[in-house]
Amino acid sequence: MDERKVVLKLSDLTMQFGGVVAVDNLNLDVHKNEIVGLIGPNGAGKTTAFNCITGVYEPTNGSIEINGQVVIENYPKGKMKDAYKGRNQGKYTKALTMLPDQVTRLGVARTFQNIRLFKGMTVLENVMVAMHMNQTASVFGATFRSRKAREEEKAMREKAEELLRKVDLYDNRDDLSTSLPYGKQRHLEIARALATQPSILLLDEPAAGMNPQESDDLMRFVGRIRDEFDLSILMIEHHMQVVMGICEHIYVLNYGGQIADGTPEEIQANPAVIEAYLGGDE
Amino acid sequence: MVYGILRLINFAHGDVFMWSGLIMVYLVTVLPMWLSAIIVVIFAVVLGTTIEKVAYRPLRSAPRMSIMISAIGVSYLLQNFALYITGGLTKTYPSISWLQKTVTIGTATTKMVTLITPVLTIVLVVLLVMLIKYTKIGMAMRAVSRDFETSSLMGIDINRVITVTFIIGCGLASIGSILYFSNYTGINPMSGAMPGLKAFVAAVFGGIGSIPGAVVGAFVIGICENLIKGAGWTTFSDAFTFVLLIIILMVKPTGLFGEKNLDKV
Amino acid sequence: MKKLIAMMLTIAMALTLCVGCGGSGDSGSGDTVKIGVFEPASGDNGAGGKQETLGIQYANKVQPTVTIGDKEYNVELAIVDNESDNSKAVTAAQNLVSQNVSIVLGSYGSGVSIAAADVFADAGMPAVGVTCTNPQVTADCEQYFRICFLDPFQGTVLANYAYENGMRKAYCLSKLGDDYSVGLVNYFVEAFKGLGGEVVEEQFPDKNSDFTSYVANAKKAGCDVFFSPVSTEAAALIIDQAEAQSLGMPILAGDTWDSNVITGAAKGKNVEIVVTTFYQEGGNPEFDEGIKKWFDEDKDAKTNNGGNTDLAAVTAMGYDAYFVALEALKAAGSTDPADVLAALPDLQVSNLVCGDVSFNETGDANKTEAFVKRCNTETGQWEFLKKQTAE
Amino acid sequence: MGTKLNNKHKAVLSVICIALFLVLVYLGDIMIRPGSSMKMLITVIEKGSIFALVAASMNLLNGFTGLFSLGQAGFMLIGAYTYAIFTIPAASHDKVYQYFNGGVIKWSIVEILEGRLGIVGHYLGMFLPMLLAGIVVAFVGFLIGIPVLRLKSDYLAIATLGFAEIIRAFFQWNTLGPITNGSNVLRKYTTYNNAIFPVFIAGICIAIILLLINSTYGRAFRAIRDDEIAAEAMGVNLFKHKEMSFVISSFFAGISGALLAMFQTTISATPFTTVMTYEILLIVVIGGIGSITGSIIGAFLFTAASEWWLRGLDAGRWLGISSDLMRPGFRKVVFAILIMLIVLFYSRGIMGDKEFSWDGFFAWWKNRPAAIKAWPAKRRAARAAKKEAFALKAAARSRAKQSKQENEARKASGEALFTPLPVADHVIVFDKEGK
Repeated sequence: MDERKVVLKLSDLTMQFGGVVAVDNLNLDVHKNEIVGLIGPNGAGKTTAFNCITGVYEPTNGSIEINGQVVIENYPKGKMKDAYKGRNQGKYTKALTMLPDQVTRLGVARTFQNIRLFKGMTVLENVMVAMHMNQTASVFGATFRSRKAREEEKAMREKAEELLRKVDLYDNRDDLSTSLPYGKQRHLEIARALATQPSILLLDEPAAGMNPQESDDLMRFVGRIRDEFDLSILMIEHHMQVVMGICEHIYVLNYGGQIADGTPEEIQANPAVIEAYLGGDE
Repeated sequence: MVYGILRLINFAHGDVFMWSGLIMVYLVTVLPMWLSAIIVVIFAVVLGTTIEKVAYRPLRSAPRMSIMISAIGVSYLLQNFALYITGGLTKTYPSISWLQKTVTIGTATTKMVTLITPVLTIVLVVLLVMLIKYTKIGMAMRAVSRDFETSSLMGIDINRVITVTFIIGCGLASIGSILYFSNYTGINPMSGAMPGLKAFVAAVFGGIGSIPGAVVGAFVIGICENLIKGAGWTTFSDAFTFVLLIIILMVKPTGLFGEKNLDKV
Repeated sequence: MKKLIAMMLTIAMALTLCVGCGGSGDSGSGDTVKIGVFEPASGDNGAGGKQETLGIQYANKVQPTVTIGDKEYNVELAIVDNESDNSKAVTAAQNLVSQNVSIVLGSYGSGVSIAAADVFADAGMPAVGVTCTNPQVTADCEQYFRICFLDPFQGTVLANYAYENGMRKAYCLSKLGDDYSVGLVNYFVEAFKGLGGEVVEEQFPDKNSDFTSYVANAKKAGCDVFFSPVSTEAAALIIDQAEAQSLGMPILAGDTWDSNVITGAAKGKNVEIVVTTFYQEGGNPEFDEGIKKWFDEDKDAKTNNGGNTDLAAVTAMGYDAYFVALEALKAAGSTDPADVLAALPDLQVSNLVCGDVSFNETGDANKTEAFVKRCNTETGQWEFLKKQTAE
Repeated sequence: MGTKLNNKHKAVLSVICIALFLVLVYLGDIMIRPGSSMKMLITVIEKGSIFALVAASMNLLNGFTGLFSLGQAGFMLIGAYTYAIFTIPAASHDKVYQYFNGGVIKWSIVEILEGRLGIVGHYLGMFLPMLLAGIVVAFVGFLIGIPVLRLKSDYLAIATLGFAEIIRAFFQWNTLGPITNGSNVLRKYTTYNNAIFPVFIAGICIAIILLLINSTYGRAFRAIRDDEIAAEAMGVNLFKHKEMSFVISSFFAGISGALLAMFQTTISATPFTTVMTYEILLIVVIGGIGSITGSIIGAFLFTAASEWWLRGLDAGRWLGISSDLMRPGFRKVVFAILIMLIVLFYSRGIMGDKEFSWDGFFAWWKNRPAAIKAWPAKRRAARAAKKEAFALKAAARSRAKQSKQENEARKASGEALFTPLPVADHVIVFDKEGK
């Protein structure tokens, strides 16, 4: 198996809304500098898993480890105790929750399935917002432009511009984020996620709505930022040539359940996956 | 109802309530009582729909704040216009004989209207809930209140649904005004403000989008307020309504019966 | 379309700007002297304010000119609405000052008068309070005079009347935030307790419409008089609830209840209402009949009076205030506010509708007695009861 | 002047303009005789600057952080009372607190400091209570924020409106009389004597708000306004930042409350009703939600229009037109109509969400003549577009009616309305070429 350190570990992750089990007992590991793919038909629970990792939803059962430390854990409580349809009930006892911004502070950044840029702000400001959490000036310092605040502001601006150069958005840094073409907005969202200096990057369908040429560029871009920023990446994607081309390990979800995981070649040959995607021949 | 569908706090609702009372005062000098009552209801409906057409429809896509301001503007206009027309003096509401007969139950003496109002309210609410649940227009209203864009994609004529909502909303408001003013017979241009605000507080308290919730909310607030007054804390009776509201919002952010909507990421 | 509206708006604004500053240019032949009318035309006291303005407007119609020194002046009224709101009162008062009026008649409602006192003081503008009874209006403000009696006087008169008629326990209801009713209740309580009476005090919040519990509390406490000197819109609701729950005790109130709204609300109801006020219809028949004729002629005046020709005491006081102003202008011999201010302290004005006016050192009127009247619920008219003194 | 000025130029230019304005106001207040009608201009500038500050503080909340709060009147009330209570001269305490035998607090900060430091003490004595007013209101805002900030937009609006009403009832409570004088008026506290004071203070506070908005915290606030979920995902702690914005906005509302107290020279709790909050909200919307310069312009326009220009409407003579329609009360009706017109046709407000900038100004100035020339053409184009859209809609409606009739006919003749989809017998998986 992979000898690199496990940076992100999901154990028995289950998310149940009322009667529907959106994510059923997902076990997933992401190793240092590994690009892991998470695929599955629409409604398989991929984005819900993302939302559990990033603290937007509280998982119904199971735990999430970041850099070897359990940060989120939960077990069915109250009404859910008997309504719980998933497995491993009682295996988890602690109730640890985390707000999305705390998860981001741990170095887990994310992008969104449908683009969520800050409409009222320019491209540069979008990226600089993500750096806000790392600056140390107090609100008074920032308002009255203390020396430390001014230096931090300058450093933030330079780093943001450097990031924008990487996604060649530097020249329209003062345009409104909504004025960018669709592909560019995707790149901006990735640049903004990088601005939080993450160690783990969660990409939610980065190549959605892109033509083959654009998704190729994106594929190479993801590879480049993985090396340059020493990241480990977990990616949800439908474009098979992107997933097969770049992911070292792939997990396949269907109706919330985990039906297969392995290298791209194993996944392509795996009958369960083919059946889930193309429907079996009666 | 209006809030459930348009997500707009209709500040002008209290003033439509007041204007129906005012028009009743003028009409009754000329027409018999039952005829003026009907005309008042029609008047309220017409006023409500014109407000919707003039003040809210053009702003359908505008930011939420400006629709709110337009509602405040309409309320400002109605109040000041009433002040300008009537000279601001309190008018006494015509006494509807069978409504204002004093009746004594045990030791408490009160007017007949205080007995009739709860009964009539419940009847009207039942009718309304049935309309919402079982008629086509009711389903359309529920669809529009759930999601604006998709229901228009499904071929529901948004404007017609909203106009019908205003017709029902203002019609009920005018009926309410007849009951309210025969119990408290003093009307002046400002008397619409507090009932309007309390009605909204009751709707929020009962749970947005649920009509029985609003009615229960209103009953609870009305009863608690008088209990407070009875207990001698009179200075804080109005402030108390807001304390009650804030406590409920802390415990259950979408009110007693409101359904919890999880915003999708 | 949008651009058109925007263009129109900006033009309208610009036009009003130049008129705004050219405001002082007065039309009409011959010299004119301007009298400021500082009254609420909107807000809670809008109704009372309009009735007071009616008195002044009628007086202006009766006597449109005045001879100051040797010249004949047309008298012009500069009417300003202070919206019965302290924050608006300051700008309204400043507006009057900048229309360089010679004297200001103001305001119904003590709160706004106090708020404007400092503006008039800075501008050295003489002001005559018409029906504001709170002592703080004239206290340490030499520019402010007054032709009506004060709350302490009216409170004592009411207490004397109550005590003399065998009432020993009073239920006092005032409005939260309304310094007039709170002040009057304070003085009434002081005087009534002084006479050995017992008192139950309560307050209702602004814009409250449900008085059932207050009436119930009064009955429960076993009081024998219901004292509530509040504004007309609350009064109408109190009367209605008193009748619905058969209060069973007389209702006592101050000058704010002296209006046709109360007689209208009390008509045909078994409630006993007794009110102290400045003037009672019949005190000066020639004035009563004249103003009623004017109400019938002038449609607007009638609507402002609530649609009928009943006379409110504040209208009579407004009428007197106008003539006091004319006398002050004559005594000063000039239209300059400073001279008028100098002439006011030792001014003596007689044969007025509500009795003679002279000022003491703090600028208040020397008034010895108040009219007391009862509301005859059959005819829906006020009936003169007696004159009550403060001894 | 079409060239782009660099930042230093622009900074110098704005400083000069502001300084000029301040000097004008200072001289204006001294020189203009009380009688002349221009004095009204000074009063409007005073009141306008106070409402500009409170509108800017409300805009910080509603326009920049997306928190829809209607509690501004309650905060101004606390600010006004805090300032007034501590600055009533010891001598006149008995006269002011007449029913509460002089009230509990007998001293005044102004007198204490003036005794020691003379004229400097006088102004310091006025600054300290004003600062205290801000701090007290900020603290109250902090307390109110904890329960309220978890609510979504409309609930937050109603909850804050509720708190403002509770605060007002609290300050009118009789048992609190010794401190707040209950329902009676607080007066005789020290006020400023020149119009420059409120304009200067309001100017400094608005400058601070602008600095805050252009700082990194300002960006965090705007991120929360644009998309809460994305902001949280980018590491912005929602509750901390919302609470911070709420507290700062309450602080400045407190200061403007103190300034209003000084302007009014007498304060009571009655005028601080929801109507005042609505008026502030109107100023924000007219000026432009999300633009501080818009709030400033909105404040001056609003005050001038309602308090000065439209006054004639009540007195029967306005712009030379005089009609008996203009009875007292007509002014407010016209004002309400004006507000409706602005909100309906100008819903983004005068400045939209753009700040005043010299480049913007010059650009506007440069192509204004061109804009006027192009205006008729633009109108014709707009009218043509509208006619065309109307035609399209009519065509669509007739097509719909026509297809309805066809369906009716077809249904009448018994034909099935919907033809079932053809079922594919063979699905080819589209594989990637050249792999």
